[in-house]
Amino acid sequence: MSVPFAGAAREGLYLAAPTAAVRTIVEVTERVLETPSTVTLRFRYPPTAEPGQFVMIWFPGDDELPMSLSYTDTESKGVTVKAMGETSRNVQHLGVGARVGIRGPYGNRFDLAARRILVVGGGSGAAVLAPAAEAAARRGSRVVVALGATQAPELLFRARFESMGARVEVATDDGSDGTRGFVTGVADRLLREEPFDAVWTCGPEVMMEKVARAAEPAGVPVFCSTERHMKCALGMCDACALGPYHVCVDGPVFPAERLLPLPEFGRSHRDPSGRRVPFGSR
Amino acid sequence: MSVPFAGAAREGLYLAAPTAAVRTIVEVTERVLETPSTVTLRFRYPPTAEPGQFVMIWFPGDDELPMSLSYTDTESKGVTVKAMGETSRNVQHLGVGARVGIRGPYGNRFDLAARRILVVGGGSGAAVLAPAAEAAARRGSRVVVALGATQAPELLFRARFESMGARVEVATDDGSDGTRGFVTGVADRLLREEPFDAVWTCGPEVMMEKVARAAEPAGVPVFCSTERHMKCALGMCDACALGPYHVCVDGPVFPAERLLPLPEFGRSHRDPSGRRVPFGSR
Amino acid sequence: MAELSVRVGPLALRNPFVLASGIWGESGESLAGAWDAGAGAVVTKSIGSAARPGYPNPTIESYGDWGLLNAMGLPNPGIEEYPREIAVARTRGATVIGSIFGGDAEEFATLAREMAPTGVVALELNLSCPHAEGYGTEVGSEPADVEAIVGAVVRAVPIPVIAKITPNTPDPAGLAEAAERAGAAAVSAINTIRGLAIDTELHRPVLAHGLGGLSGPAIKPAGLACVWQIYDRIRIPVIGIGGISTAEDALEYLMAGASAVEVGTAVTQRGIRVFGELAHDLDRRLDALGYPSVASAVGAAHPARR
Amino acid sequence: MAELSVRVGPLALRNPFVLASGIWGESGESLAGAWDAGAGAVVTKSIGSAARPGYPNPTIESYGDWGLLNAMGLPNPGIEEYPREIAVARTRGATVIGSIFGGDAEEFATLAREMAPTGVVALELNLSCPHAEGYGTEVGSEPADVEAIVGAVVRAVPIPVIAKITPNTPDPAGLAEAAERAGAAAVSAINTIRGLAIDTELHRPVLAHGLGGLSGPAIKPAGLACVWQIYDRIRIPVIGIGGISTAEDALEYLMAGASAVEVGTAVTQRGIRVFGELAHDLDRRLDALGYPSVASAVGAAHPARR
Ligand SMILES: Cc1cc2nc3c(=O)[nH]c(=O)nc-3n(C[C@H](O)[C@H](O)[C@H](O)COP(=O)(O)OP(=O)(O)OC[C@H]3O[C@@H](n4cnc5c(N)ncnc54)[C@H](O)[C@@H]3O)c2cc1C
Ligand SMILES: Cc1cc2nc3c(=O)[nH]c(=O)nc-3n(C[C@H](O)[C@H](O)[C@H](O)COP(=O)(O)OP(=O)(O)OC[C@H]3O[C@@H](n4cnc5c(N)ncnc54)[C@H](O)[C@@H]3O)c2cc1C
Ligand SMILES: Cc1cc2nc3c(=O)[nH]c(=O)nc-3n(C[C@H](O)[C@H](O)[C@H](O)COP(=O)(O)O)c2cc1C
Ligand SMILES: Cc1cc2nc3c(=O)[nH]c(=O)nc-3n(C[C@H](O)[C@H](O)[C@H](O)COP(=O)(O)O)c2cc1C
Ligand code: FES
Ligand code: FES
Repeated sequence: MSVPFAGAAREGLYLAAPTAAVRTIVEVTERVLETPSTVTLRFRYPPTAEPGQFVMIWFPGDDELPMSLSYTDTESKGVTVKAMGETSRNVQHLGVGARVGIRGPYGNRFDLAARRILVVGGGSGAAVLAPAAEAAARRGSRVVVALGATQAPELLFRARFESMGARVEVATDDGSDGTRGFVTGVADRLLREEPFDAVWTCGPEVMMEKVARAAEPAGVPVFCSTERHMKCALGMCDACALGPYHVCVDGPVFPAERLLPLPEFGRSHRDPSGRRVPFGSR
Repeated sequence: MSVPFAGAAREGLYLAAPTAAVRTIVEVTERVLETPSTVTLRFRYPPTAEPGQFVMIWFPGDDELPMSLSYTDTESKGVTVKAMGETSRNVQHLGVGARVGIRGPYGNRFDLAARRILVVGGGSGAAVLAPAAEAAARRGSRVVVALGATQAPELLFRARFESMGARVEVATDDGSDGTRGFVTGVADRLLREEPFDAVWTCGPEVMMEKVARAAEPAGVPVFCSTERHMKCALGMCDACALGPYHVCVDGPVFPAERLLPLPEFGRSHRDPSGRRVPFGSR
Repeated sequence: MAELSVRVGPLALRNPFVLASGIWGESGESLAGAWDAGAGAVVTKSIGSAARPGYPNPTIESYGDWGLLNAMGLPNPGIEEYPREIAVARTRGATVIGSIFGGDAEEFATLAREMAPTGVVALELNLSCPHAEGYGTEVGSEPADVEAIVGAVVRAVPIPVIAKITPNTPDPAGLAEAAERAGAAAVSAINTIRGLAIDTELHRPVLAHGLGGLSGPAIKPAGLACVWQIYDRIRIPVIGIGGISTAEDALEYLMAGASAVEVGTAVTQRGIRVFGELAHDLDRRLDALGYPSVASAVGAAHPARR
Repeated sequence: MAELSVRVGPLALRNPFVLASGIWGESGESLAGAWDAGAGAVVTKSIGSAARPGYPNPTIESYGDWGLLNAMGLPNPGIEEYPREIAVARTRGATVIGSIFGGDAEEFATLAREMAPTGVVALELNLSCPHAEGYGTEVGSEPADVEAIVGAVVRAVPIPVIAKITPNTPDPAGLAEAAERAGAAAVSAINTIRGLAIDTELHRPVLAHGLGGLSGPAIKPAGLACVWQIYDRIRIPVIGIGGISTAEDALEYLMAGASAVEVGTAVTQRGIRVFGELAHDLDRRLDALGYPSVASAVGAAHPARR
């Protein structure tokens, strides 16, 4: 037997890269405060990773959480963590030298073939979109970014998107920068202004659903980076079930056409016990 | 971890080739009656083997026994089994198509570097000496064989030795062919007649000890292929202990200078319970 | 073409490869997915009286290709919510076996009464999870407890009851005999083997719960030993579990005495398509060895059959 | 340079790596060889009242690099002959621990009385071989039996007694407590895990005896779990055994609560030099992690120590 416990993605969805299932302890080598509520931790982790993939990152004493890799292309990988619940708030205080456990990378990746890409990110969604956009831009694709946040200082990776030569349009809930309101409005406008071959989106599922529906008339394929509660990340425990899929191995990136038919997409997820919980009710 | 359970030979003795520890079931493809009491079974077993090495061969329903490979150089390996106790007697009746289990090859090999080799074989000892002599002859070494048996028809692999171009001198207990008496007498004479770089011997331990002592004055290094009761063949269970060595991984081939100082060489072995038993008392 | 369909006591399965409890078993869509992939039946996640989040992460530790340690902690949506998941799987045609866990005979019986009407073809009782305080091995290690629990469930519901036995015991066959005495239709074995992993760098157990259970190839020898011993001591059928990832593994279990097998960890190595592949490969292997059916290989390694 | 010498109750060992029973343990020269290779002490093969040939071959089945199944069947030269082997090892300076197996407390006590005067520093009682009818697990699975056997030996001989515990039990710590109550100086865990392998081609068990015991990396999680649980429940020291082939494995055991460890199957993977290498590697690893001694790492993963 030679296949490690790596999670085996389903045929017909994207290829997942082979993964390192065994946990490694790494030291945080760099810590960057990206926004008032978001910190990036960098660490040396040699396994190859593709933009879109995530790792299971263990904060000893706290939880182990799925986190997208916000830096994928060198041995110095990174995750960008937004303060949400207890663990992710504690993570904000981790310094250089802190030790965390990493396993992965897991899951599939964004397909970099599209030549004109609209990137729509809300909240910490930019964490996974940035390395993907960077890779696409490096291959010569045109990248346009619609970036949303509650307020101006929370706009994640704005400078990073700009420095890769992308056109960046922002939206804030409070209007402190760019359009006031949801980033979906900006995305709608951009879809009308320019032709795109693909839309990449990550953020609250309700937002992603809106983006997906908006792009339908134009016939532009939308790819959503989804989240579900994760435990094994090996396609086994069923915690991350999303319709017939397991986000950890079949995703996290799905073509919207696979998600839109699912009654739960944008509506409900599952709590750690496996109960179906409507979004926003937690 | 990548080292399989292969047995790990001790430094300072010969190199053992890497071994296949996992058992394979093979079919007997050919059966040759070599002498009235000895049969060769051939079977397809791809792992590389060197002359001198042995396999653990499982006769289902009967015992699993250590047997030298009498054919080592192609995928069609072979063992040559002399009728002794119950199992080896039953083996005489195995036909083509019979299934046996093989693990190995185990142990070390004869060093083929010597240019002039005296081969001294008694009884089934020729089984392991023949492929070694063959390999040496193929490399251009001069091979002289002293072959002993109880009586003429029991002279094992006589034709095989002759067809490799070796000078063959025989001895039989009853004088039915060659010198009457022990093969050690023939060996003594050959050692006086010709210069040799090495002596290879396999047969009853008392015989090998005699050969070793006879070669001492001439200063010719002697290599003995030894036998002890074997169970694991992995250098673990201690069944095959011979002084500080384990025949299964440190041997079966030892330079006589390592064996002669051991009080048990030529005198005692161990039964399956580990008791020390004098030779000839079983 | 060997006959792959099997009978496990009163149950008829289209093939002997059953999805093990705790793998793809929380959602109805996943159960249906395993069925569509070719499983002969699917066992649900073990369901308890109330929703349980399970233990915090880390809940798993992998040992490369030979084993996996987990301490999920019996997360499950609870018996009240879970029937809707079974309904989803049943709508899609799946043969579903319901797994339940409880702290005593009464709780098991109550759960059984709620689970039985959902259309599950049988109930598997989790008497063997090695890392859940008050459940699993803690209530399934003594023959008397097994007999009491199985008996209570058998009396409570009209459908077949399968007792899932722990390997963490000196005498698995004694537990199986207790289940048989109490009226179980079959016994399944094994659950995971109690295990622990320590991170030396951080000097703490890796799993948040500390103790966990080992599954995967490493436990196949233990599973085979349990099935072998149990087969000799009971007349009801045995379902073999533990480290099955190839048809050859499954055949070992069949020959050791299993009438069917459950497959868990292999799903993470080979994907859910493992079910279709196992059935295909077993078919060819049985043909090659001259067995006309799965059933004809059951127990074939026992002396009486040789 | 971390301090490698350890105390295990009354025993002082030059390092924590002890040769496990049944490996290189039949002949005095082999015991001496393991000592010369750097073992902290060597345990003899388990010795019984009379010479025993053990089971016929095949006695082992290998699973590549993660495990090994054996059913040697307790071959041994018998207590009458064996002292001469101990004498050979002692002449060469080895610290020898004598292992014995018996069918009841009386037989154990008799063997102990014969073994103690040979100069062994302690006796390890094999209460845990999983495949020998009438011995091992068959007499070591109930706390009352363990207490009776250990008690009888403790009363019979003046040297320290180590009880070797089985993993094939729901509650290894309960067995360890029984040993402690009876006066054991230490507990060692684990022996092999009951297992079986079947050859499907020949439809029969591979090992001549059928059932065997699994050792090697695959049982490390189980061994760690036992040591972890035992450490929390007794005050006498624990010796960790099972699947140790690297210093990192050993450190896991130390942190789980072992005061020393025994190494068996790794000898077939890495040769007898594994003892020297383990000591060297553990030294470096302790230095890197800032532990001044082996002793300071013992139990380090337990919550009270973190
Ligand atoms: C594939 C994937 C990629 C992710 N990438 C990022 C990222 O790059 N940056 C980022 O900040 N966050 C990311 N998340 C979310 C992150 O895993 C956590 O959900 C979030 O940090 C909150 O964790 P908490 O423990 O602080 O919150 P808690 O207070 O424990 O819970 C708040 C919510 O977080 C979610 N959550 C908690 N534990 C888990 C878990 N094991 N798996 C999934 N969700 C959980 C639940 O929905 C819960 O309701 C990602 C999630 C997934 C599934
Ligand atoms: C490295 C090695 C290579 C060998 N090569 C050959 C060979 O090429 N041809 C050949 O005919 N024989 C060979 N033998 C001897 C062979 O293994 C058997 O000893 C012999 O066939 C008798 O077996 P039996 O079961 O028929 O005898 P039994 O009646 O069982 O016993 C007769 C004697 O055979 C020996 N024996 C039995 N079982 C074993 C065992 N497991 N390991 C070692 N000795 C055992 C014992 O000394 C015993 O006293 C070799 C032995 C060794 C150790
Ligand atoms: C992640 C995971 C969760 C499990 N959950 C359950 C469970 O809820 N109930 C149960 O009876 N067994 C559970 N098991 C045990 C499996 O059903 C099975 O008995 C065990 O894993 C051995 O089979 P395998 O080696 O094929 O995985 C679980 C196993 C794993 C790996
Ligand atoms: C071939 C073999 C023989 C063994 N014989 C004995 C024995 O006689 N007495 C005993 O207490 N344990 C015996 N054991 C068990 C070992 O001492 C040890 O407990 C077990 O193998 C786990 O350790 P490991 O994984 O390092 O091998 C034996 C193990 C093997 C592999
Ligand atoms: S986290 Fe995806 S199946 Fe377990
Ligand atoms: S046969 Fe050589 S040590 Fe076991």
